Amino acid sequence: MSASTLALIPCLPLLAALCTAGMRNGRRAAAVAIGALAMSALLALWALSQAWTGDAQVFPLADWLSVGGTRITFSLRLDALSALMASMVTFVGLLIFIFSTGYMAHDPRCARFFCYLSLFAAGMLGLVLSNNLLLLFMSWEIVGLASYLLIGFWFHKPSAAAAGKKAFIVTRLGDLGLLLGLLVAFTQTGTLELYAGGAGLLEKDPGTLVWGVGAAKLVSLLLFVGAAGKSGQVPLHVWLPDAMEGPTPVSALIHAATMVAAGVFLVARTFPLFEAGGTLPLVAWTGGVTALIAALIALGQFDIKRILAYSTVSQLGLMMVGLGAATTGAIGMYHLFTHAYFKALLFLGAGSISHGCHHEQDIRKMGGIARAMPVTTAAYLCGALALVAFPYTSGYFSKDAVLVAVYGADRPLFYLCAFSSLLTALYVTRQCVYVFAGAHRGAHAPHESPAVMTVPLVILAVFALGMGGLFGGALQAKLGAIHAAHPFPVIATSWAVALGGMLLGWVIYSGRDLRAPDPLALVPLQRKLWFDELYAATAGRLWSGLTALAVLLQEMVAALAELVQELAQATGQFFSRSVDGRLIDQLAVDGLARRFHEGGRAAVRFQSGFLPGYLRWVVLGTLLGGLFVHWLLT
Amino acid sequence: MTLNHYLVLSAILLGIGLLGVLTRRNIIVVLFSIEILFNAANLNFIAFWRFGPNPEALMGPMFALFAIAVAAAEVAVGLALVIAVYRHFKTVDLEKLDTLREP
Amino acid sequence: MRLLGFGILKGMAVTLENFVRSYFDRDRRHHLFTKEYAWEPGAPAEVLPARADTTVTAHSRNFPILLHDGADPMGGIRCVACQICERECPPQCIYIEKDYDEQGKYIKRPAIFDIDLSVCMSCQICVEVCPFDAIVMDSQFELSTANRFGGLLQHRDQLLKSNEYYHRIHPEEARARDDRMAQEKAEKEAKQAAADAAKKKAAEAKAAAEIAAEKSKPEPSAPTAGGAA
Amino acid sequence: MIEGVAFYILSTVAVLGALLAVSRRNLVHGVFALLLFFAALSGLFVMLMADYVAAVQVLVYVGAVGILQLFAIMLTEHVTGDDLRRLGARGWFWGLMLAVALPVVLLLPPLLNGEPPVPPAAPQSTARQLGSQLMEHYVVPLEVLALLLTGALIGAVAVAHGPEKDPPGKDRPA
Amino acid sequence: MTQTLLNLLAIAVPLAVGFASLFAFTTWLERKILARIQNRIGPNRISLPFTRFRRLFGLIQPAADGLKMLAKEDIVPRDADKLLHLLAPILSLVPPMMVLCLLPLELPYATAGMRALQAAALDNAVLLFFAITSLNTLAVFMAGWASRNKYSLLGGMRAVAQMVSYEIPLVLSAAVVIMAAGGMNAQAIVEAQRAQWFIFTPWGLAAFLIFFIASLAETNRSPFDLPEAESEIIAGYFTEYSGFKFALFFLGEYLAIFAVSGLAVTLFLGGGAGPWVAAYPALSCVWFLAKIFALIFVMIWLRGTLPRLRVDQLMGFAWKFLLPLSLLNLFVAAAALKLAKPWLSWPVGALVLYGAAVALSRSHRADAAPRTYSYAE
Repeated sequence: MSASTLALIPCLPLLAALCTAGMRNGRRAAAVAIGALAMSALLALWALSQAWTGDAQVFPLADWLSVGGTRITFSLRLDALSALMASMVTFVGLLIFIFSTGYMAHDPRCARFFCYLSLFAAGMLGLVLSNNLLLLFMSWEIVGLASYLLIGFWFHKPSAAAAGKKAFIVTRLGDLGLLLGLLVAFTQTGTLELYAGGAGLLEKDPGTLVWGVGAAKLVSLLLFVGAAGKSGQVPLHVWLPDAMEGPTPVSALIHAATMVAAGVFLVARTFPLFEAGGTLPLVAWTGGVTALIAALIALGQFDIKRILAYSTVSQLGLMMVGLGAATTGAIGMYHLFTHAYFKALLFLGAGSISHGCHHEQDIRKMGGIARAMPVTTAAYLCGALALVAFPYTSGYFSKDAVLVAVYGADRPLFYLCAFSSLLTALYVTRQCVYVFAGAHRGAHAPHESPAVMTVPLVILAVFALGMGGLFGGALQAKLGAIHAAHPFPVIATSWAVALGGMLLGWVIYSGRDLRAPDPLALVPLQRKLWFDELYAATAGRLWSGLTALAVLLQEMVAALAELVQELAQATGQFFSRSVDGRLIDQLAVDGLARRFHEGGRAAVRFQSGFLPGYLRWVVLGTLLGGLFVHWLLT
Repeated sequence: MTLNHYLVLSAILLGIGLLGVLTRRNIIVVLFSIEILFNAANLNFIAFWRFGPNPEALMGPMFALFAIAVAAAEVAVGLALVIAVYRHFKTVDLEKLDTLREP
Repeated sequence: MRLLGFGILKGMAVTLENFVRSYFDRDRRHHLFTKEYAWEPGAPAEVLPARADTTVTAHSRNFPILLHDGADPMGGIRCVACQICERECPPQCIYIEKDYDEQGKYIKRPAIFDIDLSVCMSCQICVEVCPFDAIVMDSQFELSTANRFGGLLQHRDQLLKSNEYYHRIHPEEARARDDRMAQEKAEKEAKQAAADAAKKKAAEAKAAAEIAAEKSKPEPSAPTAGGAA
Repeated sequence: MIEGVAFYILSTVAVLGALLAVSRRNLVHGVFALLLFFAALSGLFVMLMADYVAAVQVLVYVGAVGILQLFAIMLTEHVTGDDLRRLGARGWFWGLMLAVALPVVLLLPPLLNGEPPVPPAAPQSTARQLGSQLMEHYVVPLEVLALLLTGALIGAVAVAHGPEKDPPGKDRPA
Repeated sequence: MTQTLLNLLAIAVPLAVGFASLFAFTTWLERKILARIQNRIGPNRISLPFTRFRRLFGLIQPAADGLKMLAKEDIVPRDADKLLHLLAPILSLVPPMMVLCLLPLELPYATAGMRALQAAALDNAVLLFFAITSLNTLAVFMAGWASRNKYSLLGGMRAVAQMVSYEIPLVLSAAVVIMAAGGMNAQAIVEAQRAQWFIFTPWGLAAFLIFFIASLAETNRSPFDLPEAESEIIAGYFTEYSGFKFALFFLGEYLAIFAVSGLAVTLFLGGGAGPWVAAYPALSCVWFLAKIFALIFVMIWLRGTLPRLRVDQLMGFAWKFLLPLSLLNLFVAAAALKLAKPWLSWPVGALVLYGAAVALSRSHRADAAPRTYSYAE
């Protein structure tokens, strides 16, 4: 595996993005995009096999910048973590690409859709494989751009455009943190390389103090802010539910499997910094709080995709808890992997359902899908079970590992996580009852989706169920997790929570007239705990105040410029009229010229061209000559 | 007839020649007058030679002959010029020939 | 010889030879073809010598004249004023008026016969068309007059010349013309004689017929046709 | 005696000729008056015993220069003086004054110094003597004169020739 | 005073009357010879009135012409230049008259004792001769100009151009003889020819031919009579002259012919020399006149044969043929006189001169060629 082949993995989708940029024919664009991603998937698997057997390798690519002493070289890093992530991204991406060829078939701008998807895949892969913080940051930005383009794909819908902008700005805040962290790290250590044969960022001890806080603590804190922005942790999570405006495959790809995982991956990748900085408890608690709040809000939602969005936020919170609580990043990453598959499944299922119900999103207008769309329903249920962490599904193994880690580290946090897991089970069953049970409440009868959409669902379903059991142990060991015994109370609580939540949900919702108001959907929950209004009130007003200030400043500067110009003109006038005019023109130049002119005119009168006149002067001359000679002689 | 008679005569002829040169407007008349001047001079040469100290030196006639030859050449070239001027300026009036510029 | 100036010398030689031989060459002298005018100062026009070496020869002809036989001009005049020549003359320089006797009867003679010599171009057409040989060409050339206006308009009396004069200036032509006239006269007389004889005969026949008619008067009226023979 | 009369006749003819030449409106009359003046002068030369010069004067001036001026007149305008334009140039009065002043000034020395010595015996100037003098003493001026005359001849022809009237076109060989 | 006048008259009158009568005779002679050349008789009809003599071979014809001229009305154009119109014939008559007195009518060495017929034995006779004949050009111009007639002016200008052009070869060929004779005095020249007439020397013959041709042109005779030829510009400069002024012109022309041929005789044909002069000195005058008439006969003879020359040919002939030839002749004569070996000078001189003549004529073949005219396109 050489550097160039490794570099090919992100470059292929980038190339595909460039090719499809100009295309008009959707089908051909899709083929190009899928082909490219399939190639990079194979390469990723080859890289995984190498990483699985060999040890970590660093592949330097090229010098990005060499100014004075500092040299910034780009390099890629191949180790278990990056290989796993690369293969997961390419595999899930491939399935979603195939799904979206059907979903987006009759959209006029289908080609551009695939271009954006390829761009997103390239960015993601670049991020995952990079060994240089700057390269990571650049890919991070490409992913952000791709998400903005994809969310606002149907830009003719004002809500989609607004959602795109909202997502972009909020993640931009996070990125700011990442950039500052990057800069601080660079100033402190002089290099941006994560692993540079000993001289890397992670290998050096950034012990010096900056602003009274350890460098590592500061950098890790800033990096966590970036991660929180991208993964939608509490203060910066508001953009994720609105991102549902984009087409369903987008939500699936970005908001389920990959993009949101980027934040978690970043924390995992730079885990030693966090450890050194001691910010792990902060990470954990942020994750826990996010999980609780998201779960609560999910209960109050009636849009099928929005419920799933909030469940993603809460699961990410759990991942952060996994990272913060455990001694290695493995636990969180493991939950990330499993979550990627069943959450992608759920999203695709939701897409297929809404596709079947003619783009109906509101669960209150659904119902009776089980009978109309059997394959989708089956696949969907497998995903639901995994989400709920039904015993022996992939979700159960990964969430259990997280709970074990938390149990050991921080007891109250354990109880918080358990309660949020309970809520998770509750809103899942609520959703299933609304969607599948009873009679169809929508206007049109739903119909089963075509094969190109149901086949990926089935594949994902298989993975959602089997992933945990088969690979669980090997995956954790690979990622560096020490296999501790599972204490009994943890196992008990997880079983109880899962089954109890389901039972509770079934009790509340089965048999009810689903058209009546939902008892659990309390008003604050429906209004998403007014986060948006809160932000608007604070940041919005602050921002408009700032712009007003800027306008004021600008007018002051213009006035100043006006004044200066006026002054310059006045002085110029003065000089030109008085000094130049009178002194030089009159006296020295024109005056002199006039003197010469008059002199010349006087002389000219003599040369009149009057020939007889000339002759007379000649004769006069001789006359005077004669007289003179005569005078001489006498 | 004494030398003074001839000198007076040639002076008169000189005056008449000058009159022609200085007052007439027509170039050709000016050329005539110049011829008169030439002849007046010749007359003086011969007169001085005739009444001069040593006539055998033949200075007078020799000078007169040369003067006549030169005068003939002068007339030839002068009139050629006049013709060229006339062809160019379409006039022989001295007062109009007041410019060297191409008319 | 292509010598320079040789051409000029050759030319001059020719003229010199011509000059010299014009004096000495016997035959050359004879055909010094420019003839002198046959002109004797003061000699009357009549006595015009028809000499060979003069310009006036038997064939020379200048202006037309009228002929008359015998001595009396008006008596023997041949012209009968038939005006043919007047019509035929190209420049129309002939003017004729017939002569009438007291009773107004046309007598075969021109009262006026004028020829304007200044117009006549001596083409001799009048001579050819004249049926009575009354007009012929004269060789007299001394006709210059001082009077510019009427001088050259010759009247009948000036034109009339005797046939004998004609014989003198143009002998052969005159003789030929007289012979022809005589011959014509003879033929005419013969014809006349024949005509008279025929008339006489007819008269006798008519007389005999009248006599026969008186004898047979008592017969019924015979057809008159056969009467006139 | 005869000589005095001849002198006065010739000089009056000369002066009259010159005056007429200068003052006539009709240039042709002017030229003929000028020729008369030249002839009178040649007569004066004969009286001054320079008969060779007199003959040359007649040959050159009366014969050639006169004809040349006639040709010049033929080629220019207002020859017969029938136009009524004024005769003199502007400011002719000054010209007149100068024309009178210069002779007077030039005559001052001889008139003031009185009568020159009595003329010696009449000098003999035959063609033979002149010829020999020319060839021996004045041979350089003679050659220079030859050059001058040739130059003048060619120059005059070149100047007066003017543009080619009938350039050697297709139908006239160059 | 009167004595000198009488002397002058004594000389002038015989000359004037003699040559005037010769003039009449020459006109008769010319018409007769021309006639004979053209196979005709010539004037022979005029007879003296009231006398017996009939026709006298036309001898009375000139008298008749003179009378006719007197009788003819003398017309002067309305806007002609009256003064000049009158002056021209006089000016054309005076110079030949004056020149005649220069001619050495009799042999000086033979008739020493007798009264010299030569009017003025001037030292530079030949120079004066040419000076005075050049006045003739003036007369021609005056005639042409005074008659205010375009054709006569043109004819006059042509005549002037011709006479001016031919004056140079004339003078140059005379210069050869002056060089040979060592002086310009007519008698001296005749004296120099006592041994051998100059015509019998190569350069002399060439000079004589050039002189003769140039004199033809100078007097507007025969091949060079373009200015007054009837067929050319009407009658040249004396178109507007009629009556006696016209006769004066003819008189002037014939006197000029006498003068020029007289000069030719003195220069080349040894003046009055001839057989039996020693015995009867008076005979020299007869010989002189005889030679003059011989030349005149040749002139008339030429008039009878040669066609008239065109203007450009005429001018070309003068400037491009005669002038160079005469200059060359000057050199040849100088060389011959220096060597003074007649047996050598004849072949060489003749060869050189004839060769030059041929070369010159061949190089100017274009001039003689028929002229190509460029018509306005």
